[in-house]
Amino acid sequence: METENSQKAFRSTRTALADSGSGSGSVSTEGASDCARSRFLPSRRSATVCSVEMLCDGVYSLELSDRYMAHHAHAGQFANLYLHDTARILPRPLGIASVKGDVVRFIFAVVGEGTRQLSQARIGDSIDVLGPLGNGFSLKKEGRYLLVGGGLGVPPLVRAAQEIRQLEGALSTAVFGYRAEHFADNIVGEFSDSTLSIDESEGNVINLLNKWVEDAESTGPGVRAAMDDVEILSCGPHPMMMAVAQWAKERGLRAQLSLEARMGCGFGTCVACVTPTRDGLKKVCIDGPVFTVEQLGW
Amino acid sequence: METENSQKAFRSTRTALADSGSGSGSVSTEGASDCARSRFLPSRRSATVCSVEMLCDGVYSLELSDRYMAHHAHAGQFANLYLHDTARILPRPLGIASVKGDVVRFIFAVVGEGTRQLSQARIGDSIDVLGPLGNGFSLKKEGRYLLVGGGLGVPPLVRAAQEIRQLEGALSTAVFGYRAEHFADNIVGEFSDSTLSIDESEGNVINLLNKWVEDAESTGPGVRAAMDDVEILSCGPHPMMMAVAQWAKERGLRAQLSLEARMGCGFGTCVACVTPTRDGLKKVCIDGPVFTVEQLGW
Amino acid sequence: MTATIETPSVAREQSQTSGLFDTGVGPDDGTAVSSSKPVWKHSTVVAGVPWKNPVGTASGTFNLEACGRFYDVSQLGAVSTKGVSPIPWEGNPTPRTAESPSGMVNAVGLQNPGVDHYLVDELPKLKALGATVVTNVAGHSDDDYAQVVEKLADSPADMLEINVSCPNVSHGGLSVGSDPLVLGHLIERLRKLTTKPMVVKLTPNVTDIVPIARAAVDAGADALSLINTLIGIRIDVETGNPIIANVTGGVSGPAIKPIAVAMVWKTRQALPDIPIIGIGGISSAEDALEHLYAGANAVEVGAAALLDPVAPLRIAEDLDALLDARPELAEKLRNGQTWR
Amino acid sequence: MTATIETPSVAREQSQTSGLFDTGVGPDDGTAVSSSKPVWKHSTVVAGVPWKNPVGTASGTFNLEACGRFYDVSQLGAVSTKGVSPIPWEGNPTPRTAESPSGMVNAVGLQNPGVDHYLVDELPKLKALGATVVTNVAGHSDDDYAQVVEKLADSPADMLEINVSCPNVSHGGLSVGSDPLVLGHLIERLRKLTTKPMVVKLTPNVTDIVPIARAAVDAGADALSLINTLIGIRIDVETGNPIIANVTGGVSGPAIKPIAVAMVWKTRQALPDIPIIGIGGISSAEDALEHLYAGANAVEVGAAALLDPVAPLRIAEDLDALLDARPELAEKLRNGQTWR
Ligand SMILES: Cc1cc2nc3c(=O)[nH]c(=O)nc-3n(C[C@H](O)[C@H](O)[C@H](O)COP(=O)(O)OP(=O)(O)OC[C@H]3O[C@@H](n4cnc5c(N)ncnc54)[C@H](O)[C@@H]3O)c2cc1C
Ligand SMILES: Cc1cc2nc3c(=O)[nH]c(=O)nc-3n(C[C@H](O)[C@H](O)[C@H](O)COP(=O)(O)OP(=O)(O)OC[C@H]3O[C@@H](n4cnc5c(N)ncnc54)[C@H](O)[C@@H]3O)c2cc1C
Ligand SMILES: Cc1cc2nc3c(=O)[nH]c(=O)nc-3n(C[C@H](O)[C@H](O)[C@H](O)COP(=O)(O)O)c2cc1C
Ligand SMILES: Cc1cc2nc3c(=O)[nH]c(=O)nc-3n(C[C@H](O)[C@H](O)[C@H](O)COP(=O)(O)O)c2cc1C
Ligand code: FES
Ligand code: FES
Repeated sequence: METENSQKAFRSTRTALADSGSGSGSVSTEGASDCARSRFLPSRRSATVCSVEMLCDGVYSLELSDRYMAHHAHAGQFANLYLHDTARILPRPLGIASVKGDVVRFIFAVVGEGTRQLSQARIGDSIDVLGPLGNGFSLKKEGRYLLVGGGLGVPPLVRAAQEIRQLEGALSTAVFGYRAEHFADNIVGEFSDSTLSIDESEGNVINLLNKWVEDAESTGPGVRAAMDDVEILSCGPHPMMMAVAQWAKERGLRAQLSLEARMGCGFGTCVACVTPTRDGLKKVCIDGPVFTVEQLGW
Repeated sequence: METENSQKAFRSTRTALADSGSGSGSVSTEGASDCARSRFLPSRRSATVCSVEMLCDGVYSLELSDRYMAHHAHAGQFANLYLHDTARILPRPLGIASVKGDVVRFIFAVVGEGTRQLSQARIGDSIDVLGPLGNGFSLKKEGRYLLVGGGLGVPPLVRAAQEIRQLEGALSTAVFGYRAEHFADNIVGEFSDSTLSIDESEGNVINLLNKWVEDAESTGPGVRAAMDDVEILSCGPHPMMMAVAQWAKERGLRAQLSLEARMGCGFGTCVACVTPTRDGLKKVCIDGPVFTVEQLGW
Repeated sequence: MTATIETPSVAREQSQTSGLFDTGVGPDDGTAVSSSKPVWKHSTVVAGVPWKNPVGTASGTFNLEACGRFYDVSQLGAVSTKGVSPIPWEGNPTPRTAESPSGMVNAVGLQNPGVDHYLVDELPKLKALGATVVTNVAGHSDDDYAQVVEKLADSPADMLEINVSCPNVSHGGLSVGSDPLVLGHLIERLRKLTTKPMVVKLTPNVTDIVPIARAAVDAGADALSLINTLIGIRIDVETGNPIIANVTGGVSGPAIKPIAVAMVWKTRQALPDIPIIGIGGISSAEDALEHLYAGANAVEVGAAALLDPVAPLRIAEDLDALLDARPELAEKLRNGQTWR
Repeated sequence: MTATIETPSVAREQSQTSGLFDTGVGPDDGTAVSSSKPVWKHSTVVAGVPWKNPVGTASGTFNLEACGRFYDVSQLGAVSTKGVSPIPWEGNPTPRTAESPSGMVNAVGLQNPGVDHYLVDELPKLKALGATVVTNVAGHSDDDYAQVVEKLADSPADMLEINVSCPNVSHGGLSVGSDPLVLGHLIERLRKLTTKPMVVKLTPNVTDIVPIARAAVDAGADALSLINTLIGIRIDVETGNPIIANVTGGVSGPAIKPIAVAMVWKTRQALPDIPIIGIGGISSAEDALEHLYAGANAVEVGAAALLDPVAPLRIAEDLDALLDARPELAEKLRNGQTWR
């Protein structure tokens, strides 16, 4: 009987973690530990679904078990998720929202057929992943971070809060703007030192930021010195980030912004995801997604 | 946010059974019972998986709940099953193996990626179906049927045994040839009056048929009269059916053969599945899959 | 525009007599879909011919006997019937079809019972049902096309669709649709034989579709339909041989959608006024919208109608709803204009 | 044929310095894949150049800095690098990519840092790793191509691959690859500038690929690679506008496989002796076999390498195993012959 299985497009192969050292073909491979000089990053592999939860209408939390990613994911990095529906070949890049043991959490909105399919995953299913990818936020040991997120830009900031919590002298304040339901306040609240949030019916994150400064100033002198320590990490819709960048510049604050772009690969090959910077076009997927306001020249 | 969901190819629509009378668009429809003169066959729809069982290495039984199909499926008819993987658009035609209440059973071998995906279905999953399709076996109230099946040709003969069991004066003898494991003997044994089977290490169905005649003749006179009543229903690999047709002709027995063909639609539109007959090219999917030896001119 | 309501009695009868045995399959248990008094909010008009809605079936993927059992085919914008030739054609050897990623490859070879049979059988039945009929015309030579068009001139067909993608003996085995001069010559000849709206169906297997489209229009085409299938081969890796007996076949289905939309777009840019029927990879109303936004006046559904017989009607229904939210596009289509 | 073993030290270094921040991603926990002493059983040879195995990467879907972090790129049959132009090109505006059924549409616009940068950066690094390098050449005019080829003539590149699918000013904005005369003229000119094996990469957007292929061969091409992408458009049905800023893009991925295989087949039928690199829709070893059975000497993997960086190596490994069971095909490939 004839085989038309030539269509098994993009099956996930040698999972670096699951079976490192065993190639599917004839290339003889050795245990990774034997040969430190020839080790490589794990490529596309399948990860197991640990939980799927609807946070609010159309917004989901998805936990995947992937040891490598869990142990290497920095705040601001993302992962490619791939669909079982092999007609939809492109990756769905999602920010890494938090890490617990070997498990990585994503938070995403259903905006199209791909995210709809991801939202239908069930515990025990496998989902192909690649990552962690990209350059995340740069965090210093000390300082005060304002995590300014809008809508589905909040996931990488949740991870930032989680990492900052582990730093000795650093503090984080989540400043989140939602369309409607405040779906991530609880989640970030586990890690952030304080959380401010707002939705469209009430105002926007700039209102919150202004309020935060007012409150800080009203606590008395020393604020100017404290402000020197403040750094903004932001992710959200383009217009929001433009406003945040402006706000930061007016106050002389450092700001790192995480951008979105339509991606073909997510790891620096296809040159689909470029954004203009002061050093010319840069790839959002590998040079970013996090850039400083200075780099972007915003 | 832009929608690329224009790719939701082949979603199953108005399930005739599930929501007859409610169009997804603007066409106002009425309850089917209101308007007898404008009723149509149910089109592609989704059915629920009731069980998946491995019968032997690479051979599976799959039960789907579909009221319409269960109530209309005749022996020799088949159904189109469609895959969730929208890159694989063509139907996988499978013979209807048995019916119980609202549930239809299929028995299939994993021969390629499509059947592999079907074998991975889990209880509660939905699978798109269309059918029953085609012209099945023609059964008379009385008579003795030899159900001669080879390999994955046995499923429609199981259904034939089931239907014959319901006829007053008819008897069925299953004569099955397998490659190795006798995976359907139990299943057909529930319905057939007797079951003979053989595998490749032992011989073929022609051996069995010869033995059956010998045994019949050894039971004494009246055999010739009894042989007038005998009709063969057969489904299996092409060479086997050629041999069965020959065997039947030599003995002046009627024989109905169920053919296979590569299909584009399965319901008579695309003209992909034709087979030569004495009346010219006929469509296997709608004029068949069952043809008499005379029609085929074999 | 209100659609006419027709009892699909012809289709009914057919479904009961089509096979060799009584299949036992019939709409006799009150479970099948019923539709009556459908009201289409958004119609279109193609080369002066009103379509109830902008969705038709593509040639070769519609057959009254088969599809009429599943839905009221008169509810479609139009039905384009299987290509008819002057005499019955046997088509190609089997296998005639293979799967390809998000597509299928077919080489049916235009098997059809010929124009005379069509004129006494499928066409009158379709007209009795109230369907808007686009009669697809096939030929292996210029004379073939001329003979068929002549016979159809006085028929009740609403439009003719000249399929110029078949390999053609008058043109040394290449398709007439790949050479502007040869095509212009053929269409000029056919133009003299009929006053019916004549759609020329173009092949995508060309370097530049614009000169071909222009040649057809200059020679008298009233509208263009595009695209036909792309040439493809699937190989069985166990044997090393092509799966399809004819070796090459035509690729259709979702896979070809971006290619089809690009051809509609380019043709529309070059020829702002010619009515265009967009074809290629349409299996949802959103797919249809892509063609319409690229500049088509209407669409035809091909492979998708093989994978779900009611797909064209479902797409028409869904599109009717989507056009509610797109009044500007709907208005243009209604008036025979296009988005671009 | 035994592959050389190289420490991917260059790629290693790059992965640690490629970004603006330290990503914390590194092969530092002993979990990543290791490969040493791979032995390829089935090699091939293309225009006299030995390939360790019949699988390479397709141009534009391989980048050392990105891919070298994931696997030992020297293990591939060859790597075809991103098209290089005489001076750096900025490429098209974004978005540059969209999904289509079983495919993707891209309009990167050949953004690249130019041939001079390539000569001091990517090429020496690849050669240091031991990779077999096919240098893909882009141009907007005949002079562009000539300049690049001249600069590459003395480079360590193993083969040149002339991409004649780009819109070309010397040819009024159409691609040089669509006109046999214009193409022949260009290739003749380039032939005089280099003795390196020269592969001409053909576009599928033509009526008949055979006269184009023949023109390239007659003008001195040592091999052909086919196909490049098909022209396509995706439209955003919310706005009615194209998703890709450039409007049209190139369709690649599984969707185009049957079309690509048909072009390889036809070219092989017409030109029995020219080495052919089959490209288009390859994402498994079985897909590669389709191209090889159609008459290709080797293949290049494109879109699939964007969806899994190690896909080309995985396909090479799987193919090596599949060729065990196909000694006749393996033997032909090893000797520079083909199945058809
Ligand atoms: C670095 C990065 C991190 C992201 N993190 C998150 C996150 O944490 N949570 C979240 O909800 N969303 C996130 N997004 C957006 C998310 O990738 C898209 O919403 C998702 O890809 C949409 O897929 P779809 O199939 O549902 O939509 P469709 O529109 O059907 O997708 C079609 C194609 O367009 C691409 N696409 C569509 N929208 C976007 C978009 N906004 N950005 C990039 N590509 C897009 C898809 O990846 C796919 O290739 C992130 C995007 C990037 C680039
Ligand atoms: C009327 C009819 C009844 C059938 N009943 C049964 C049954 O009861 N049990 C069973 O195991 N098999 C049956 N078959 C065969 C079954 O349809 C194929 O095994 C199945 O389609 C293979 O799908 P795949 O994706 O695994 O294989 P692939 O080879 O990957 O399929 C690729 C394409 O080829 C088609 N195809 C492949 N093999 C066949 C074949 N033998 N016949 C028709 N199309 C094929 C597929 O439908 C698909 O379109 C029947 C076929 C027909 C025509
Ligand atoms: C099985 C089959 C038969 C076809 N027969 C014809 C035909 O007779 N005449 C014609 O003009 N086009 C024919 N076509 C082409 C379709 O009408 C249509 O142009 C093409 O399939 C692209 O549309 P799709 O992607 O929606 O299938 C046929 C297509 C298929 C799949
Ligand atoms: C993002 C991208 C960039 C490409 N860039 C080039 C290029 O620079 N030069 C070239 O000759 N082909 C280029 N191609 C075409 C591929 O090399 C290949 O011919 C095509 O994608 C078909 O193969 P596939 O279906 O395996 O992707 C590019 C393709 C993609 C997807
Ligand atoms: S997405 Fe491919 S380079 Fe960034
Ligand atoms: S499979 Fe389409 S007519 Fe039979």
